[in-house]
Amino acid sequence: MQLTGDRFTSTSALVGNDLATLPEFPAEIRAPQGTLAGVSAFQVHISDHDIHTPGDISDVLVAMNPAALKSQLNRLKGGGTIILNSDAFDERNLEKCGYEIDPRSDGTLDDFTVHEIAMTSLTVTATADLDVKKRDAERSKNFFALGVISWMYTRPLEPTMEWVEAKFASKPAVVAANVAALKAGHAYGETTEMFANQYVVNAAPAKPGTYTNITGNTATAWGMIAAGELSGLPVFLGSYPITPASDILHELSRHKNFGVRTFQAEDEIAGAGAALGAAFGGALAYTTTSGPGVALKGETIGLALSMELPLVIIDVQRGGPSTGLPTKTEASDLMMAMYGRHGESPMPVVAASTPSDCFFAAIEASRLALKYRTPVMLLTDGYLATGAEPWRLPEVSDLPDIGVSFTTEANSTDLEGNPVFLPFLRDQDTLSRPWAIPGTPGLEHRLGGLEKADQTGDVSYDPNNHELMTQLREAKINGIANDIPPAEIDGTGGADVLLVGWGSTLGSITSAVQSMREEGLSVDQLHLTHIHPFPSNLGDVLTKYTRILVPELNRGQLVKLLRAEYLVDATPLSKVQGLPFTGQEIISATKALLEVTQ
Amino acid sequence: MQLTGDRFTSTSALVGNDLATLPEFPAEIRAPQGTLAGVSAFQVHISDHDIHTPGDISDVLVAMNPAALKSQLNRLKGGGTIILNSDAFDERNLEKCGYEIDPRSDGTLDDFTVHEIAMTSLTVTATADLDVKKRDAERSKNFFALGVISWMYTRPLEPTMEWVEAKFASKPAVVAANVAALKAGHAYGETTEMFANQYVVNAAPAKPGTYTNITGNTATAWGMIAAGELSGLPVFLGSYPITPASDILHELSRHKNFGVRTFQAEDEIAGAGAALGAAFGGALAYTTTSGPGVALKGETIGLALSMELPLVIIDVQRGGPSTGLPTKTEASDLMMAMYGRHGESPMPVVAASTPSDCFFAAIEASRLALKYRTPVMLLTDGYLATGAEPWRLPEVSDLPDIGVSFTTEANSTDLEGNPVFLPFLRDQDTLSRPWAIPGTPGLEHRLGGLEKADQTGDVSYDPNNHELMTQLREAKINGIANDIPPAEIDGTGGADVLLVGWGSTLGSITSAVQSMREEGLSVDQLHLTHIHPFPSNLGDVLTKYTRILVPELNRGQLVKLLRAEYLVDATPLSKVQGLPFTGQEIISATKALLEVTQ
Amino acid sequence: MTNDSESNVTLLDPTKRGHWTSDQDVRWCPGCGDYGILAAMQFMHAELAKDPATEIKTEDTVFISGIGCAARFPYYMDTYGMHTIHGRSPAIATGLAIARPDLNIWVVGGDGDMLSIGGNHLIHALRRNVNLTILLFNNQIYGLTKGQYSPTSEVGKVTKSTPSGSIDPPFNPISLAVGARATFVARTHDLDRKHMIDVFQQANAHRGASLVEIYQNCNVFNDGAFDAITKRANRAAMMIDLVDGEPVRFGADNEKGVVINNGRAEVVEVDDVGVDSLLVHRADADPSVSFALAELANDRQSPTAFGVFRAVESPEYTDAVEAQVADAQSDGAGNLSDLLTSGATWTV
Amino acid sequence: MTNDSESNVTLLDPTKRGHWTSDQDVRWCPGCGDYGILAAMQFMHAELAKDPATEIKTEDTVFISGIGCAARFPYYMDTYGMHTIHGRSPAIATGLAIARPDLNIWVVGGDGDMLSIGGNHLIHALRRNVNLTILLFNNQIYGLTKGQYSPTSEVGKVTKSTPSGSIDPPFNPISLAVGARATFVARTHDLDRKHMIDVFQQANAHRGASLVEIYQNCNVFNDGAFDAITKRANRAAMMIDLVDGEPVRFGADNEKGVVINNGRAEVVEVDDVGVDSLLVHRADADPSVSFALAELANDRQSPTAFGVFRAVESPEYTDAVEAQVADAQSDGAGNLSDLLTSGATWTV
Ligand SMILES: Cc1ncc(C[n+]2csc(CCOP(=O)(O)OP(=O)(O)O)c2C)c(N)n1
Ligand SMILES: Cc1ncc(C[n+]2csc(CCOP(=O)(O)OP(=O)(O)O)c2C)c(N)n1
Ligand code: SF4
Ligand code: SF4
Ligand SMILES: [Mg+2]
Ligand SMILES: [Mg+2]
Repeated sequence: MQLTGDRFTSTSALVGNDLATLPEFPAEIRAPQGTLAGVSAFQVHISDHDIHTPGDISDVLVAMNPAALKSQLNRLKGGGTIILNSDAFDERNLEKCGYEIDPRSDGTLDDFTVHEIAMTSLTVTATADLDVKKRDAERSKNFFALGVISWMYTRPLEPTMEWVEAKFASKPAVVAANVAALKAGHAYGETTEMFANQYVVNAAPAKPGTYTNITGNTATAWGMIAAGELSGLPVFLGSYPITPASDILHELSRHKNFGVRTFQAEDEIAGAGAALGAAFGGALAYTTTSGPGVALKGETIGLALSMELPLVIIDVQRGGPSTGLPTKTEASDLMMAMYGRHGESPMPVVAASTPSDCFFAAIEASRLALKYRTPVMLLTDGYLATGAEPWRLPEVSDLPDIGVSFTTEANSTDLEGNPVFLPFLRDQDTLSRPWAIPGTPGLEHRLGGLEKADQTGDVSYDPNNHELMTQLREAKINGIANDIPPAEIDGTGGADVLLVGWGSTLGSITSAVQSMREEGLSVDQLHLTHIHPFPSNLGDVLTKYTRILVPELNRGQLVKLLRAEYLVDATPLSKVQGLPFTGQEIISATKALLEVTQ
Repeated sequence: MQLTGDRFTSTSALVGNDLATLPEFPAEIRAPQGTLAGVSAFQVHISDHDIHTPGDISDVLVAMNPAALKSQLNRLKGGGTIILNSDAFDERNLEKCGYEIDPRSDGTLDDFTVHEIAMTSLTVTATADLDVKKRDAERSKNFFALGVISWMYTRPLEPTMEWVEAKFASKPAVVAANVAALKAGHAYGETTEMFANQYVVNAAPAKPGTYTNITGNTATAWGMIAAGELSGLPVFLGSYPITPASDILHELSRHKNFGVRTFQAEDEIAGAGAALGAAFGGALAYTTTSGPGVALKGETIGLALSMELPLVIIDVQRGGPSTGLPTKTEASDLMMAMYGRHGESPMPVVAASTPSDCFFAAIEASRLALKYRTPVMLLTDGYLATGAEPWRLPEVSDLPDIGVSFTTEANSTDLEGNPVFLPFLRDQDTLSRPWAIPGTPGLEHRLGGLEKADQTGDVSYDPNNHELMTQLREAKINGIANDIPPAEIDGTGGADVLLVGWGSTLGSITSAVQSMREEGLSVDQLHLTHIHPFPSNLGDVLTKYTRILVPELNRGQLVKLLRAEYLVDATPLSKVQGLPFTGQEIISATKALLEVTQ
Repeated sequence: MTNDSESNVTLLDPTKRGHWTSDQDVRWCPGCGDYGILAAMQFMHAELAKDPATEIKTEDTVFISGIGCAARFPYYMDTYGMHTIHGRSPAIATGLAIARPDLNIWVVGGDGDMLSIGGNHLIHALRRNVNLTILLFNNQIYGLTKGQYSPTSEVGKVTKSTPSGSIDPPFNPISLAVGARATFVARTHDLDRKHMIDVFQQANAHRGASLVEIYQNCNVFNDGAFDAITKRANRAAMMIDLVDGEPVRFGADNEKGVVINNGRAEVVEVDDVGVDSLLVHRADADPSVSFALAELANDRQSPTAFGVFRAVESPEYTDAVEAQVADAQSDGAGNLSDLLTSGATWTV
Repeated sequence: MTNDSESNVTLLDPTKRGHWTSDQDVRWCPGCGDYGILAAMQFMHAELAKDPATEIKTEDTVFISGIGCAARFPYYMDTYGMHTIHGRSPAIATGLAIARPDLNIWVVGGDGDMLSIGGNHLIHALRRNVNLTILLFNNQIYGLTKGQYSPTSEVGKVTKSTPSGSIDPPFNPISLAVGARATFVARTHDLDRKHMIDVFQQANAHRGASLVEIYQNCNVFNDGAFDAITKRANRAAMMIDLVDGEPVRFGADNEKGVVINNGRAEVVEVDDVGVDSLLVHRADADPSVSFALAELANDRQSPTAFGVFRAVESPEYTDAVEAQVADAQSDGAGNLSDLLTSGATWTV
């Protein structure tokens, strides 16, 4: 173990240097400070150049045995990531360091994202064909761990391999074993689609309250549960696993005590379809997925839209196109959310901006779906989903009431004065149609994807009716603009430049704006939660600015919508590297737009 | 038969009046002029108010027996629709009117769209439960025919039913039978997804040449065959039936002598997938469908885009959203064509503007797909697909050479100077990658949907590589702007207003522009074939105008793209009634924009 | 919601067909086999309503379909219904069943809808044993899209999309369902209302997923596809009626029978083998036996079995879902505040 | 395209494994069963290359996969390959096979890829009898997405998505394939290279669609799933080796056997029934027999059959396509000018 500790120090030091050459997203890997002899662990500290995270708290803890975990856990940030060597968590080791119950099962690690990996045995297997003794092979497990970390943080392996070769030049077997372990760890991260869990920095000083650490996926799942409680409807999730969305399914499936029903379907189409069926039955229905899954759900979403039933589709965006970069973040599904269906099929699009905001965004998406009987697309992304932040818990009583009532009685009369139910007789205010669920006597009706006659909902091929219904569906969604908060500028309302963002770029843009203001630049900021429809005042707000910069983790999607809608000459700032913006990138682009000499 | 003839006359007269109340798309149904006693047929003449079709030529011929067909066929327009009562085409009837060979099988009807319906027996069955004798029931078959026609041209049944009730007030059984037959005919049209086959008026005076009548679907199929011949590649179609696209599959499957292979897949995903597999093998690969099918193909298209393989997706648009109006036309899939995939996935979009233009558009889409190794979306619509027009046949020798060559040898060397094949080493000019097909020794390689390293195509998670590849894919498609004809204005180049159109609105817009010019208004016209990328000069062209009107059979999709791209204040003119624009609708909107008092 | 041609009394009386009939005009082609199936379904419901124990109600009944002629079915039942998208009805119905295990859910579709685009959802619904009664209207053609061949069309079929004849062997829906571990599988046909009613009732009474294949004539695009078997004159020789607990016999004089020979079902002359050698049908026998019986139909020249091939009790999917929810709630329902504070918390 | 660790000679010699090995690092977890399958595949090709009659070449060989750990396979074969999207590989491969009947096409996927999202494409490829060799790596789990249950996972399986245990009965892939009218179906496992090579060769030699289920251990998310059957100590008692033309026997002393009893396959003591009563395996027997043998595996406690369940000759899909094209061209290839003027024309 002593040896192991040493090697870590060396390796880590190396990696520390090495990583400094990747300025956009540096990380440090350090041997634990104050490590007791024999404790095998290392810590990864990640920071954005612009933001100084205080203290010695780490983001990632790699614990090669229970002792390491025990001694180092207090140095790990709440919500941080633990990678532990499950091979070492046997009774003897647990006992040796005084764990009475396995900390993996008693809730000790609840606050963290835990990856259990059988590192010893995987290393032994990875080096099995080499000419090394099993005991020696086991020693290479640290390199396996380093490989995993390198995968997660997109670090190249070559420098480490070169270092290993130089360091152990005289012992080719050791070189071979270490390199094999390093590569195996790296491949393991890839093959099991491991994601870097990142901290989203909370810019505002901590307000008084009770806090917990939460990842975006957990917050999304909790938001769904909350929406169920707030609406009084049973939650149904139809889903098919896909990185980085699967954890929402996993989390929800653990909360059946809320009456939640989760269904792992045979594919994404079935997941969405089952949710739509559940919605017809009166459930608060969700389907969760990532980009490739949304590409498959378009037809079903179109049906929901035509039937005017509530359905929330959650897209945890990842790098595209196609399979793309499953474990990297990107915000490139916005246009698909807007237009990824045939025909005229407008639907609301809502985007979460921080891990904890996923909770509120899920409730808001549910509110709109229920109130307007419409599919709603909720966009999060890999960075939010797997990243964690400290969250000041809301009072349950402060959460909105999003209850809706089912129609239980006839809503009109026929020519002879008999009561009849018209499933497409709309609410004057919201233009929503009544939601009458099976089991309700007298309101039997059939819904379908063929065009429906106004009010009666009977199949209709009438040209004018089709135009009317198309306009009504559109007007219903557009009307939501008045049921959401107006766009609110952070700043003077008339600065030299406005930065407009959406989604997970909030943190980066906010910190960039703060720096620039400190520098004395005149910069306003606007972050959009509702992307379709836009807040009703957005046009008025935007046309006040002569310079608008729209930083996006795509090739410029929101900026297209803004330009088309408001004819404002907004400028895109694009990044598609699977990584969030650094503050510096945003600052440079803003200054370029302002023509400030940098 | 005498009686039948009479009834037609009455009915037709009635319908003639009745239809006059539907000003936007009037049709006349007439008993054949100069009908010999005993000939049972009726003709439907359709015209747009603005365009006067000369003579007595009809658009639709309903022939209740061979004699009717024989005597009236010369009055039917080339490319017109024949609805015939197949029950009456027995040997005896054929002989009686002197047909030696059944005209349905000897090519006589090749020039027309023929619907064979067993109208007598269907009518008898439809009236079976009523208290009418079989012979009387048979007489109602004309109402069955009228029901079919009413379906095709979206005519209400009620006026006819009322007329029948009044006319036969004293014979309730006759009323019941006629109404049942009428409804059955109408339902038949709906149930078998019958489409109105419409004439697209050819504005230009007939140039010398050889002409044939062609529907858009046939022209599309022939364009695909031509592209195969022009490229020297075998044509492969993977498709799943759907109205109104199925006829492309049907037509192509009849031309195996061109080495064409058609595959009716288990669904749309498999149709696209099979086509992509064929493309990997070196075929000129297509998949044909309509809106709901495209909504299912998004993920596969994304894969094609990531693998950079040629694939033409043909979307014969119909009324949406969802199942919508399968037999009505609409142009509302443009945004899906642009953005219906996750991630950054730009691809070319080409649109045909007349039935015969489908031929050229299919060749052009194929050219782009092959040259740039990219999926290409070709948009047609139900109106083009089932409508026919006289087509001046091109000389085969005038058609473009769209041949490409497969890579057969290593295109680079490794560090040691050995020849290697780099599947993503791009052509400097087009940015296309080499296309090396299985069977080529030494060029073995693997393609996938994960991000690929520049040049080598190996899986790569490198952030900067991902951004580079994203930009390269985008630049490749954008570069096509220089490989297509520039936008060419029809008109002065500086009129008071510019009408920008795309797709099947060409006829309506052109005739409206002509009328307005005759009235002395200053109107220019521009019709786009390439919607992504736009022709490179489009921005320059558009910014010359202060008023731009964009008529579209959707809620304003192209207009969004123009506004976003060029920040021009273009105005949408929208129609979503499953019907083409009338000239008058376009004229009114243009005048409104010009603030001309109407 | 009213039907002018019938008296209000009929409409209000659930034992009358009219009570189960919606106000929509039926829009199939005259003579289509679908009419007979619809009538059987409406009569079956009326029949069931006579038994007060069933408590059958229009509002608790749901019909879900995909797209196709067959898929128009829900419009004509005066129950709740969804006419959805092509191929997805088993998946959509599964969601409804999980959300609402109290409902009686029927799923309707054609051979294209259920076996071509929807094949995967069908086999998964069967495997899961979700409480759905699934009716497969097999007319061996795509009707709605005007006559292309389907996954049940015979090899060599000339259709619009296969002018030189189709080249792929058809599925045998019963074999496929047994291969997918279905717990209830049956076959009936559109010409025999009594048989349909009987099979529908059994299928619907089965707790779990039931698949009923219905031979259905499309008189417009594939007329007479089943004549060789179901035409009155051919029935005796070609239709084998499966009766639980009885030896499998058929023929005008019951002179023919089925034996299992080396694992394979074979048609024999009863006199040649003796009654005791005949297979005694048991719907709860090993799936291999159901499979063997299903395979009889692969050849159109051979007699084809009708009735219930397979009916076995097996845990039903939504029951299991409910049990897990009940178990999770055995200590009380979830509390939102507790959930929010279930991780490590701290106070500022 | 080169592999530093091997000499150029090895690379150029098709009878050496290295010739079939790509230059990509293999990225499965150490100890994953996939390694063994890859090795078997590479050795099999090297072996085949020794027979000059086979003319086997890397450039004529294509591996097509969907998404999943198993689906990484094509990257490691130095042939042509496509790593496509989840579930669609049988459809994509079908298109390639039709376009290029000259190629030897392998399709690779996991139990999720092939039986969950891709189930429909799989059964349709089997039904059509397209000339594809389809390998189903069955590890009864979703590996790549970190361990959710799959359509082959046993009831009650606790996974990330089923913390209270899964509730749906698994597919039996062999039964499903037979139900879909597959013409070649086999099972092997990742621990027996010789058996794999033998089965792969037979499957690939079969003209038509072949399905090979491979029991594959995912040591990270579902370790030991098949230990009860394929672990060396259990093999004699639990693995039944199907040998064409031989009575089905197994056990340490061949003391056990399989009979077909009333249509159902049953394990018996040979002494109890006598050798002559045993089922003599014939891969071309009626599908009912293949089905009965497949059903043995439904219960993890029972012995499970390995080897070729079914191999029957039947017209192959792409052959039929080619025949139709050839027929259409018997009077010469199409001419574009003729096509354009094939309708009624007139001259102005
Ligand atoms: C996604 C999609 N693909 C294709 C279609 C076109 N389509 C409608 S019904 C149908 C098949 C009809 O055949 P079947 O299911 O056997 O029903 P039938 O009409 O014979 O009763 C097809 C291909 C569609 N509506 N949607
Ligand atoms: C359309 C789509 N849905 C979901 C996924 C996520 N996904 C990738 S592989 C996989 C399942 C893997 O299981 P299996 O096919 O059994 O392969 P294994 O990893 O076990 O070899 C899933 C759900 C995806 N990539 N694409
Ligand atoms: S097309 Fe065939 S299946 Fe459809 S309604 Fe007509 S007869 Fe029935
Ligand atoms: S996760 Fe399982 S199946 Fe995937 S590579 Fe690792 S051990 Fe193999
Ligand atoms: Mg059908
Ligand atoms: Mg698996």
